[in-house]
Amino acid sequence: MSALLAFLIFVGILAAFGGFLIVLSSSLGPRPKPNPAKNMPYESGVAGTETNESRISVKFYLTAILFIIFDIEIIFMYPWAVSFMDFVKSGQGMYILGAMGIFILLFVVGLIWEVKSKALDWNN
Amino acid sequence: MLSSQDFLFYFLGALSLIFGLGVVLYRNPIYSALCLVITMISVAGIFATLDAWFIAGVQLIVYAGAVTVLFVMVLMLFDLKHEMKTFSKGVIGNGVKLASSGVLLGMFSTYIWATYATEPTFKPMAAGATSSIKATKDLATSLFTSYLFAFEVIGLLLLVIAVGAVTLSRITGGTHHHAD
Amino acid sequence: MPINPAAWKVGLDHYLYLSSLLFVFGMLGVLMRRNVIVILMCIELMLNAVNISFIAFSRYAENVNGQVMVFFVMTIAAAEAAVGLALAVTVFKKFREVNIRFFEHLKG
Amino acid sequence: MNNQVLFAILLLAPLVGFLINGFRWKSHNATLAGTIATAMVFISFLCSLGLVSQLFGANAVPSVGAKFFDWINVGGLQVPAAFVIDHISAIMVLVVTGVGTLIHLFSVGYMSHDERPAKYFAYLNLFLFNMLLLILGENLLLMFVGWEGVGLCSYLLIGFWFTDADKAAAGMKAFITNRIGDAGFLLGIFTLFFLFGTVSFSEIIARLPNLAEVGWSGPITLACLFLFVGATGKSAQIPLYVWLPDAMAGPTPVSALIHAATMVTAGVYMIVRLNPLFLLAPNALHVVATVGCATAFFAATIGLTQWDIKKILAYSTVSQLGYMFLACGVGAFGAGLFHVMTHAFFKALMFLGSGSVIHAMHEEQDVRKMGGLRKYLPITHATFLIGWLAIIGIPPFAGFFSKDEILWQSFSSPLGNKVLWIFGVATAGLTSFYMTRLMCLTFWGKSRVSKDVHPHEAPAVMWIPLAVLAVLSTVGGWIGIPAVIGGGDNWLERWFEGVIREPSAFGEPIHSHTLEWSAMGISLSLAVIMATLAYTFYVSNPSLPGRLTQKFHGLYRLIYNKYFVDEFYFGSLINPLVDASKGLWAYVDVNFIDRTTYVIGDVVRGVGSTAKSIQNGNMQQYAMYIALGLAVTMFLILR
Amino acid sequence: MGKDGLEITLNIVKMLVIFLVMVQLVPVLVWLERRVSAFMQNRFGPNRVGPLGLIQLLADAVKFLFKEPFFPEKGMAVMYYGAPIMALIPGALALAAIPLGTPFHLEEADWNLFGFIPLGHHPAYDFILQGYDFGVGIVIVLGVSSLGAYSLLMAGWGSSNKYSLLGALRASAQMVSYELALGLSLVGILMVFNTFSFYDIVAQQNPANPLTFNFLGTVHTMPWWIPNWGIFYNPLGALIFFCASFAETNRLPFDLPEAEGELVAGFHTEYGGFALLMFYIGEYGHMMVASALMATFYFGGYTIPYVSNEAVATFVSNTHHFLGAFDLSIHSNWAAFVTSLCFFVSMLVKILFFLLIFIWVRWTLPRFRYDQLMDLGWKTMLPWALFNTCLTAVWLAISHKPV
Repeated sequence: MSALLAFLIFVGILAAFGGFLIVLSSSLGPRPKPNPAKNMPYESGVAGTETNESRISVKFYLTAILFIIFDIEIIFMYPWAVSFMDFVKSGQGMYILGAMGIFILLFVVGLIWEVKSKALDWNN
Repeated sequence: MLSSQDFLFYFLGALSLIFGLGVVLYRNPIYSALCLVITMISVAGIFATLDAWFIAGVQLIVYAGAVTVLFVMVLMLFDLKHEMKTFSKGVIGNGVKLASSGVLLGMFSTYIWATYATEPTFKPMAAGATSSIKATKDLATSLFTSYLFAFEVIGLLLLVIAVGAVTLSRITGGTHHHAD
Repeated sequence: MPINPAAWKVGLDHYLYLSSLLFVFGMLGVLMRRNVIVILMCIELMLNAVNISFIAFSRYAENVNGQVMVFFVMTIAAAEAAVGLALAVTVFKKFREVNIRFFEHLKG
Repeated sequence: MNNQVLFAILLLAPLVGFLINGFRWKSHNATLAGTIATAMVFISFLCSLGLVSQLFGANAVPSVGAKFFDWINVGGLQVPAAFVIDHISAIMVLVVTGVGTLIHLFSVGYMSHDERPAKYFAYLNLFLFNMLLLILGENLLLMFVGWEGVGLCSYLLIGFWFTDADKAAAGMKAFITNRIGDAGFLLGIFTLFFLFGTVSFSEIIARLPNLAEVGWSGPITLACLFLFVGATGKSAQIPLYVWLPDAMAGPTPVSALIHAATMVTAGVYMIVRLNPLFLLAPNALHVVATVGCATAFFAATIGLTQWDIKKILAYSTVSQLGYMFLACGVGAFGAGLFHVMTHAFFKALMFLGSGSVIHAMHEEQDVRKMGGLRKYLPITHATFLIGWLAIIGIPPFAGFFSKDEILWQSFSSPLGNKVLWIFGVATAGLTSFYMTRLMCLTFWGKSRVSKDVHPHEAPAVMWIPLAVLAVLSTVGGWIGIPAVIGGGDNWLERWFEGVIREPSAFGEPIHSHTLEWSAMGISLSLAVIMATLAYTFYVSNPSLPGRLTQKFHGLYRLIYNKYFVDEFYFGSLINPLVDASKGLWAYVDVNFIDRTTYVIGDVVRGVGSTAKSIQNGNMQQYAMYIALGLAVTMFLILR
Repeated sequence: MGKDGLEITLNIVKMLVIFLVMVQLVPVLVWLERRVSAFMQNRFGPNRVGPLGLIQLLADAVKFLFKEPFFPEKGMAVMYYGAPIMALIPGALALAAIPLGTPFHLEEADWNLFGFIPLGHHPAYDFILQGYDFGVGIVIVLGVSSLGAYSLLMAGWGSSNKYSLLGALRASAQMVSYELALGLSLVGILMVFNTFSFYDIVAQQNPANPLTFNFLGTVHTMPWWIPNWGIFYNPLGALIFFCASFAETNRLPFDLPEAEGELVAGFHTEYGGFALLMFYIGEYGHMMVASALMATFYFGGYTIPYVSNEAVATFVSNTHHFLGAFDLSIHSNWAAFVTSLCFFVSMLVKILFFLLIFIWVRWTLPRFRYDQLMDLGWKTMLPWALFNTCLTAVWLAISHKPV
């Protein structure tokens, strides 16, 4: 019996339960009585002026891009971390330290560059 | 009666194929992105059926958790619901594309059929090797010894990408605008 | 695929079939979709397909190199997605649409 | 510390200095840059001391060497990156690093007000690195690398103030002239490799035949002549000496280091290093001797008439180099190298002194605007005086011994003859004349300094090197005291035993103490006479030179314009070349070559325009091509 | 009843239990939160309905259930309705991957409740107090919890509302930003325990062996009253992990996505009724996951401080004649079950403690401005986490002699 199957079973249960709750809540409640004011997107009562060209700061996706890059660098550190002590015990501590040292150095350089290049500043 | 392993493979494979097709076919890119998420997760499950648990987790973190989030965010930032033409036009061109893909698929499958169909199935993993830390430590060992150079180069590449992406996002417009 | 139950026992070939199918799906998307971002997604799809075969082979040959390769492929894929999306956003800022045909204007 | 490490430090220290200063080349901090550079050179000086010390003492070794790696290994050509210090290169490496250290120190003061001191010191260190390659390289190719490198550095440093068009042009001139010589050197290397199948000095010398060649067409003679062409280029001999006087456009310490002490002696060093080879080619040696002697004499005559203090020193350098080649030509390689060393001392001293003078005179180089500087620059004057005594060959100063050795050898050696000796002595006289003239015009007599210039003594960082060099040019000659004076035999000859062969194959040298004494006396007395003459000319009654120049107007014009050699080169070689190439361009190029290229271009363009339609920027089509290609490839594979 | 069948049934039951526990914990937490906030603000809070207002929650739930269903026009149904479901999944999945007690062994036997109600035959089976045991549980937990951003994005996009979209984007950007610090702060503790398995981590924090520091081969043992907890090995990492987990759960002071002043209610502006409650369930689920991880990594997991696991087991088995009253005729199973129950209780206490801290902090600290938030995440916590990693690595490298 693999844990994966249990995992999938749980996913199924959750999805089913969530759907059931949604259906339940939407069926138990009174019939919806829509009116324009209610259907209007809630924008503090002001009529919504939706345009296709939504002007949202590019910062968001920039943050996501940087997140991806640094996330991968961190992921690379995980196997290093769990096998670190083995290397140390086999006398290769300095080797593994240097191997990751260069990597972390590049990481730090990237981080410093991002900070210097104001890519992470939101207050403007 | 399928064993649980086989059942998992068929289930996840079917899931990944269905939603992979969804990625290709949905007109609305947002739905394509969501299909991509499910494909990624099921591919992670397939990795898990192959006892590559760590890689499965990395697949979850990197692909499902990071890359596709980026896709979805970009799609939401730039409201792309108004996509004129989903597919490239041109009967001949599309015909050729479909044909070449079909030929390629046929060749793949014939090759696999001719080469691996008669192969024995996987040997069972050694006791404890499955879903244990050992596999990850082997991965780490070979990653930091025999693939050390590639690892450092990857670090350099990531640095370059980090710089390049930010620089790209600074560009505003092009030089020659063709409003068509 | 034959119907005799032996063939339903999952082996290496099944994973390879799956991988090639997924790969071709992704390729179709790359070939036929117009939206650059969707094309990038399809590229990710193809890379995943390749990853499946990598892992399958590494499980079959019982050495870990395939997994290391997959590790690298994931990294490259993520980097490619980052840069590709940055490009797509740049093009979008310019043309208000990310149709691949607009990239023709990028030719010298 | 084993020799390999010492060699590595010795070679790499200047390179490190070059890198450090090169990466911060924009810096204006002369003190810091100079300190770094000087320290680096001093480190390599210490290393060379440590290495040379192994050649002395009870358990002395004939040579210390180190092989680092195989540099080139193609077919029959094995070139290891190996370096060696033997009795020849020991002297050179000590001179180069020692004098180099002093000159670096001097530069700290001299370049203190410059725009780009860090760049300057970076170049200087790079030069030293290349010079060390040249000296220590165990084979001709390493020597050639250093040879080219020092040429490059001299080009860079001559044109250091490249904003001035003349100085940039001077750099160009030096570089191009050197190129001609380098071509000859390279041909010589090829010939030697063709002859002996190796480029290593030791192996070449080991494989030499026993009998000397007769006639002019022998391969060794050819090789020696080629090498000598290279030497003329690098060491400013007739006919390629024209670049050296112009090279004075560079900063004065550069002139001292490169164009007096070290680089220009590379040719002599090369010939001395290959002395067994040259001894097999007597005709080539005759050429060397003649050219050297002629250069010495002509340069001395030109030196008589120059007014630019650095130009005078430059011509004296050329003439002294002529002496060295004369020595080599008569087979007295030891004497040549001896003179290289002493000349490095006193000429560096005089150049640095002139630098201090120019520094004091606010970049004024014309001796007519100087005079009477003795009371303003006492230290400079004192040291310059020692240099003067040394160069005109007054015992017991360094110049006397080496010059006298050369003259005597040119008289006594079987390869020498009376004509060479006479010209040598005459050159000695001329040397003492124009040097005395320089002294008088610069330091003695009454001051012709313009009122708005207030000369001041140089700072300590500048006069300390002067003092050290003065001491050296006093005592430097004592290692080679000839037997007739010192009683005992010549220490230097013993030092060179084994590495430098005697021209005994061509007859017995003349052994006669009376003759040696008398030759010595003649040259010495001539020097004194000319010195007094020059003093009377330029101090006692200064109107005399004017009248003399009126009298011998034509000769004076001829000499003053350096025998119109530059003009001759321009008229005979350069302009015809330019005209010919212009003609080629006008007719052949336009009419034939261009036509054909146009036709080819049209064809290519037509093809491209037809094939352009495929490449229409539609990436999905490209992807489709890729897919098709993949399918076809797989079909071909799986078929 | 075959082995697979039994396992699948057991798993389904177990999952249902875990999920229901999670869902049922939410109202308690809500009540707790309201009471605590009331206490801190010197109010009463809900105290009418039932004793101490405990029934208030059921009333709320019922009220939520009977709300009028609302669907915004121009909204996208799939995402609008998928978002709440998606909000449930990651938290629950991650929570189910964390062990809440030692596994206990069921021998092959006939089950009969109270000795006479037969429950049929069952084979031997190892029962784990946990949904599923991955060897690399930590990685899976991180991966699963990184899926949390989708529910926000789906909600923000599904209800085509500027506030929702902006809130969703903010929330997801914030989540990913702090995921970096979170993941990096774990590297240190992973280096200390060098494993990905929760069981190994907890086993290494067993109170049986005291807190020791290894320096250049010589082992220094700390006094007995310092428990053998991960936080003492890696305090800086623990701190960063705690702050980052606050941001991960979008709680105050990091609840920018629902900053009432700026964007009405963030990504769930357009939601009402039980869907909204499901978002809350997801949020509390995240809180529970964070607390459980905190307890497991840094506070000894399900171990009981000062009492070694073996001591607990022996105590229980010594006192089983008290339990004999409820004799199930399978003493060893019973003892093992009770043992792991003790552990479960201690784990639950720890989790509740950290949840209380969550609530306490929420009502204590003011809210950040968004740029301050991002600066804190990228320019302060990420560098510190990196520093922590390097520090731990160097320390371990120099302090351990190769054996």
